[in-house]
Amino acid sequence: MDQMRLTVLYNKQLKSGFFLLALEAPQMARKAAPGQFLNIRITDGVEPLLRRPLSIHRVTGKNIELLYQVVGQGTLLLAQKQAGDKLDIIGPLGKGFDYLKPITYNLKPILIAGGMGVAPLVFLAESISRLKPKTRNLKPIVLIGAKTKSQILCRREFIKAGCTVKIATDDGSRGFKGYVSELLTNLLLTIDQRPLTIYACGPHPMLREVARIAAQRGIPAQVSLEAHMACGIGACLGCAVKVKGQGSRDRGQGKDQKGDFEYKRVCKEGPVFAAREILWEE
Amino acid sequence: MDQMRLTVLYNKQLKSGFFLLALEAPQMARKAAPGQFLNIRITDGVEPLLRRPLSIHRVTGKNIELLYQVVGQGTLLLAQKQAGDKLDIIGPLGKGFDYLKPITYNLKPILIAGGMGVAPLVFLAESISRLKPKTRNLKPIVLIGAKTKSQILCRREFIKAGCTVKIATDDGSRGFKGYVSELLTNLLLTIDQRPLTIYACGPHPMLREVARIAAQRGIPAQVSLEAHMACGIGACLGCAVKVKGQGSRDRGQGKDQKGDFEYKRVCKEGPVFAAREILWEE
Amino acid sequence: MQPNLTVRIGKLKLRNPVMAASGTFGYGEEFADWLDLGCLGAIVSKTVTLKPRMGNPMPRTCETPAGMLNSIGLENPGVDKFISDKLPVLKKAGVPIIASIASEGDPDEFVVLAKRLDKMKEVAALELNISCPNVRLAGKPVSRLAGSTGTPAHRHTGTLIAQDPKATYQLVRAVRRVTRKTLITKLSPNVTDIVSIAQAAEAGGSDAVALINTLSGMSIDAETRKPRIAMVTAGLSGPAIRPVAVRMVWEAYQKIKIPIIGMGGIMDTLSALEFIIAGAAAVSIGTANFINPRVSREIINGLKEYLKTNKIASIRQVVGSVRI
Amino acid sequence: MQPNLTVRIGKLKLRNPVMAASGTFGYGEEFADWLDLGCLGAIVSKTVTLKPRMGNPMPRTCETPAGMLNSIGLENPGVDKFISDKLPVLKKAGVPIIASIASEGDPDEFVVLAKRLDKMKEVAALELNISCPNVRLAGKPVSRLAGSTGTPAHRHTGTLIAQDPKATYQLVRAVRRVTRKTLITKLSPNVTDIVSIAQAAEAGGSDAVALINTLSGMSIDAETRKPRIAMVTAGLSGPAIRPVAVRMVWEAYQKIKIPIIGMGGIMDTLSALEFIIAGAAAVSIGTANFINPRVSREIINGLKEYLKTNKIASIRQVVGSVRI
Ligand SMILES: Cc1cc2nc3c(=O)[nH]c(=O)nc-3n(C[C@H](O)[C@H](O)[C@H](O)COP(=O)(O)OP(=O)(O)OC[C@H]3O[C@@H](n4cnc5c(N)ncnc54)[C@H](O)[C@@H]3O)c2cc1C
Ligand SMILES: Cc1cc2nc3c(=O)[nH]c(=O)nc-3n(C[C@H](O)[C@H](O)[C@H](O)COP(=O)(O)OP(=O)(O)OC[C@H]3O[C@@H](n4cnc5c(N)ncnc54)[C@H](O)[C@@H]3O)c2cc1C
Ligand SMILES: Cc1cc2nc3c(=O)[nH]c(=O)nc-3n(C[C@H](O)[C@H](O)[C@H](O)COP(=O)(O)O)c2cc1C
Ligand SMILES: Cc1cc2nc3c(=O)[nH]c(=O)nc-3n(C[C@H](O)[C@H](O)[C@H](O)COP(=O)(O)O)c2cc1C
Ligand code: FES
Ligand code: FES
Repeated sequence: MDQMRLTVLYNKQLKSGFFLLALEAPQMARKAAPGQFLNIRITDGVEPLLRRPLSIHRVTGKNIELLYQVVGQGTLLLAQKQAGDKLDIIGPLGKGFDYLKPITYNLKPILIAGGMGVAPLVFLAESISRLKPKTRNLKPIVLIGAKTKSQILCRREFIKAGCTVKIATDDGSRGFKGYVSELLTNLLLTIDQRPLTIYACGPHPMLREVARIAAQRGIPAQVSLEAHMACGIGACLGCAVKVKGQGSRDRGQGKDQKGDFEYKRVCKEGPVFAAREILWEE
Repeated sequence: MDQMRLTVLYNKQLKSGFFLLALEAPQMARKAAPGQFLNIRITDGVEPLLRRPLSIHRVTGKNIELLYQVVGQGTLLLAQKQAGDKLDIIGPLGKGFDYLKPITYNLKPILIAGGMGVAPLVFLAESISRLKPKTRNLKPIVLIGAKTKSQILCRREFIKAGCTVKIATDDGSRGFKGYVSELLTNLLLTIDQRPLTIYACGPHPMLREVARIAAQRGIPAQVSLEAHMACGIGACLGCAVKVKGQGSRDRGQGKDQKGDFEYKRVCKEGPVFAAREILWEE
Repeated sequence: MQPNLTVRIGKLKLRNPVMAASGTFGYGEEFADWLDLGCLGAIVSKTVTLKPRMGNPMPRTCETPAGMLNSIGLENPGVDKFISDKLPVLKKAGVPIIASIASEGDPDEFVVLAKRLDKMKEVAALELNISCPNVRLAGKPVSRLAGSTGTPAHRHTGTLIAQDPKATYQLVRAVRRVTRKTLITKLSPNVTDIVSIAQAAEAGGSDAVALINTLSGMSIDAETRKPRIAMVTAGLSGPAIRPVAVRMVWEAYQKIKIPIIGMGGIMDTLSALEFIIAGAAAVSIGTANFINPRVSREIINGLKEYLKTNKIASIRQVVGSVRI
Repeated sequence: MQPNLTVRIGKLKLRNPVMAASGTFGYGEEFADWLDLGCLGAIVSKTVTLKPRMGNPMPRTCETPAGMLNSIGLENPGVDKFISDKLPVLKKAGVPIIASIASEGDPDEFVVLAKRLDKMKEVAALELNISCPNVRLAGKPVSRLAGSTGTPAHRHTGTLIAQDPKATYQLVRAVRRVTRKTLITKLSPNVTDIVSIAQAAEAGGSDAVALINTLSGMSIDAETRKPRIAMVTAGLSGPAIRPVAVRMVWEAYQKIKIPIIGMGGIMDTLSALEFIIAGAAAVSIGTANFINPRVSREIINGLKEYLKTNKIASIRQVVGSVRI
């Protein structure tokens, strides 16, 4: 992992509130794996104080692209950066998706994105596509969930990477009307290809639902989690997630209503976890 | 006094570290008097938290010009503003120079600027010039003190306003070698015109020296002081300066080695004070 | 339906819960250019002492990360001038005027001040400033500290009344005996246990507590090695201290029944709401007045909007509504 | 001439006064990618308890103006794992390792922990964390708090050892009896009088005091009305608290003879110098590690530059050199 001042190549608004930022980052581009993230220092000052984690959206040659939504002060300031500006970046960080083994085992990938969850999944789709799965059968199906038509992102990128794309919007303004998890349920009823594997990134309730569905049908699933991160490098223990107890004595273990559990660090052991590992809570 | 979001017309670097910023400010321009200042909110956030006071450097029609040096975070951020940006500004604030009466009394003005002290004095010189003093005798003599040649500012503006300009640099790279207060002493030895009056703005030690010289020769002098300002509008009592006790019972009075004194607010009763009012300390 | 912003503090009924904090609002007049003073819930005037005070030597203020230090030293014209010159001006605002008072050493001065101000109908309530970190007096000769030329060696001993539950109780009780006006006791955050002090004020008969006053802090210019404030230590205010203030409001809210006036780093509607949700019946705006003299008005409007948007009839329903 | 950065803390001689603060530096390994750990003055490891601790529920951190709140809850693998797994890794850094220890309720655990770690030659010194605001235990059944599922109702009573001079004295004394290693006592800023606690630690036999731990704070999301931290209150760190920390270092410096390790919002060389000038013999870097993992190295170099520029032979001449 590196800490570097990288040059912004461009930073353009794709849709209202959604930006695509490219960095010249040959060293990080070489090491990056889908599902990993960069931790970005937005300002040299204290406002905001902490870095902001963003998934690696795409790797194009020596460049890394980030896709982000403006939701607060940090992303607002980031949106004001211009080509030529320098950003202090740490990365690539975290453990990404394990997609090599599933391909070897001929598991057909289903990618499920909720909202900004598309960001790391494009990198994943492109990485799978670069493996050139021989059978069309192993090309991913991508389910994109968005609030409304105008917030659907990256459809074209997925298609270019050889994926089949299906869309769900909360308001039905495009594609299936409803949650992307319902779209998944429908898909699983109709699809006859087996075996499958699922990769998902999106809001916590969506991931929980996807995990439930996957568990029910015995489909292996990997989910990319979010947590508030103070350090992003495993030092502060602030980004804990409850995973099912595995007898590990490395950290303490606890009990709650749902049984044994322990904490893992989203920034270090994650952000990608096996869905069945997670102790899902309301 | 107003609080407004004003548009930056331009913000250009004059010399390394020195900037000239113009604001479209018809209302404030109308009210502004030389020696007054604007209090500028640099950011909507907390870094820096407080406003920054800058003297009104010039009024050109509906516009106000500010001249400032980058010395810290606030001025650094200010230097990054661009034409079209908006700035939240309060002003005009404080009590400026009283130059009308001295002109009426035919006192020849001597303006003494140390470092950034030129900023308000250009506005003063231009205001005096607008009064069209009939005799050439009443056109100001301006003494500019700077560390070195490259930091001499506003010479041309003063000349355009009809002033005679003399220069002192600490390193002798231009004009008199030494402090501008020494230049003043020299001037007073040679000048035969009387009566005189002095307006000075610059670092505290310079002002103290000017006040001493003026007192010795019985020349009335006005000085523009600086103090760290939290509010700039007379509310916090943070910007106090010791003035000689005048039996005022409005605030408490104290005693120190040098005798009775009371505090006045630099932002409200100042920043311009009669030099003899001030209780000068080391 | 217009949401109801009125709140009660003792005998006072405020039209809204947004007040100007003592020492940060001058005597009102300084803000009249920017703000219709009549919009405020109340104005707390700069702390007044029996005799005039010069205040402390300069520099008195400096900036810190997301905050500022001040050591004004309670500069004020004394209670006589306050009554003759300042009260009539303050009164014009048309909102309740809360007179903040402090002693310069002898706690009896609080009683004398309270008696004098009790007679003034322009004074709606009294705030006992027993927590100013810039005058530390207990247990030392008053004369050495009240002057403006106190030398550093004398500065940092002594505790505040607000740092001792017993002293707080006794002082509040003594003042309670001489006035029927609404009494607010302003507490210091520089304590181990804010709850015990708040309880002492309540037991002494205070109608409300105001918290917090500034945190004691210090800043040094590493280049010159000099403290950035002449009096060395000073009071920290502004957004930096907000988490401490909100925590103290919440702790006190659970243990006392009298209303709490919350303050410390309130900059906007959301930060004002933090305090109210934590348990403050009203809020005071301090440092933010320096940065945006219109901020109180903006917050009052913001609170109104918040109630409307969330379909809440009265701000009182929000008080202490934190979801734990 | 190379300026002399070495400092003494008890029996320890550090090559420079810049240490990594407990809980903010993992077990060192997390930073090895960015920093030659060998450049540090010392590393204070994450506080370890007798038994493993799960830590607190999420969310555990949030941002505040120029600061952050954390309520990790002393997540750690327990002293056995610490000795078997973490110490060998830490040791590789090649700098003095200071083991931070805490009890989960029974103060005797400090003694047990000290005895165990006293035998480990990899441990250069012990830091007694008697000030973690995220575990409040005194006077309550340990079992109710040590678990990770403590319910909010249990959270906010009890005082810290570091909030009581007597308890501080007794604890330090008890540990002093069982170890000859250098003892550092880490104090809490959540006290009325830091001096009395520092003096108690000194009297108890501590070789140094570390100050400050985090200020107790709270933040609420006004939209959801929920606390931003699951455990409601949490520890405030970062630049926001620096003025409070510098003030406490200066107050303590005037009244104790043992060295002070200063911390609280140090972000760069100038802020490290603030502490040293105020009286800190060494400094610890906490939150800044999260923002810039290389910051310690930058500060060490910065201090060297400062001494050179100002022609000062040794950093020790700067300690407490504030010009009042
Ligand atoms: C591993 C990881 C990868 C991420 N990848 C992306 C990405 O590729 N694109 C993208 O747009 N965002 C991504 N995020 C979320 C992103 O980090 C936050 O949106 C960002 O930090 C918000 O910063 P801010 O200062 O703009 O908002 P803040 O002012 O910090 O917060 C504004 C609001 O944003 C929300 N928010 C803040 N932090 C987070 C967070 N960590 N997770 C979820 N919501 C948050 C909260 O609701 C908060 O109220 C990722 C987060 C993680 C942990
Ligand atoms: C009434 C008034 C009028 C002024 N007019 C001008 C002007 O026309 N042009 C101009 O360039 N400057 C002017 N100043 C000074 C200007 O306000 C400061 O330089 C500015 O606030 C520094 O802000 P900063 O954030 O860049 O520096 P900071 O980070 O705040 O401080 C950096 C350094 O600047 C110096 N400094 C900070 N504040 C002041 C201050 N108030 N006075 C003197 N030195 C200070 C200190 O040495 C400090 O260490 C004026 C000040 C006052 C009070
Ligand atoms: C410059 C200044 C002067 C103050 N003077 C007083 C005072 O005279 N009496 C008082 O009770 N509080 C005084 N305070 C404290 C404020 O009323 C308030 O309690 C504190 O600043 C915290 O609120 P804030 O962060 O919103 O400023 C003063 C604060 C500042 C910044
Ligand atoms: C996430 C986090 C975890 C911490 N954990 C510990 C700890 O385990 N033991 C301890 O003594 N202090 C702990 N601290 C406190 C720091 O060591 C330090 O005292 C405090 O953060 C102030 O310094 P700073 O402002 O530089 O961070 C922790 C601080 C943070 C931010
Ligand atoms: S964010 Fe610090 S450990 Fe994960
Ligand atoms: S700066 Fe506040 S009174 Fe002058």
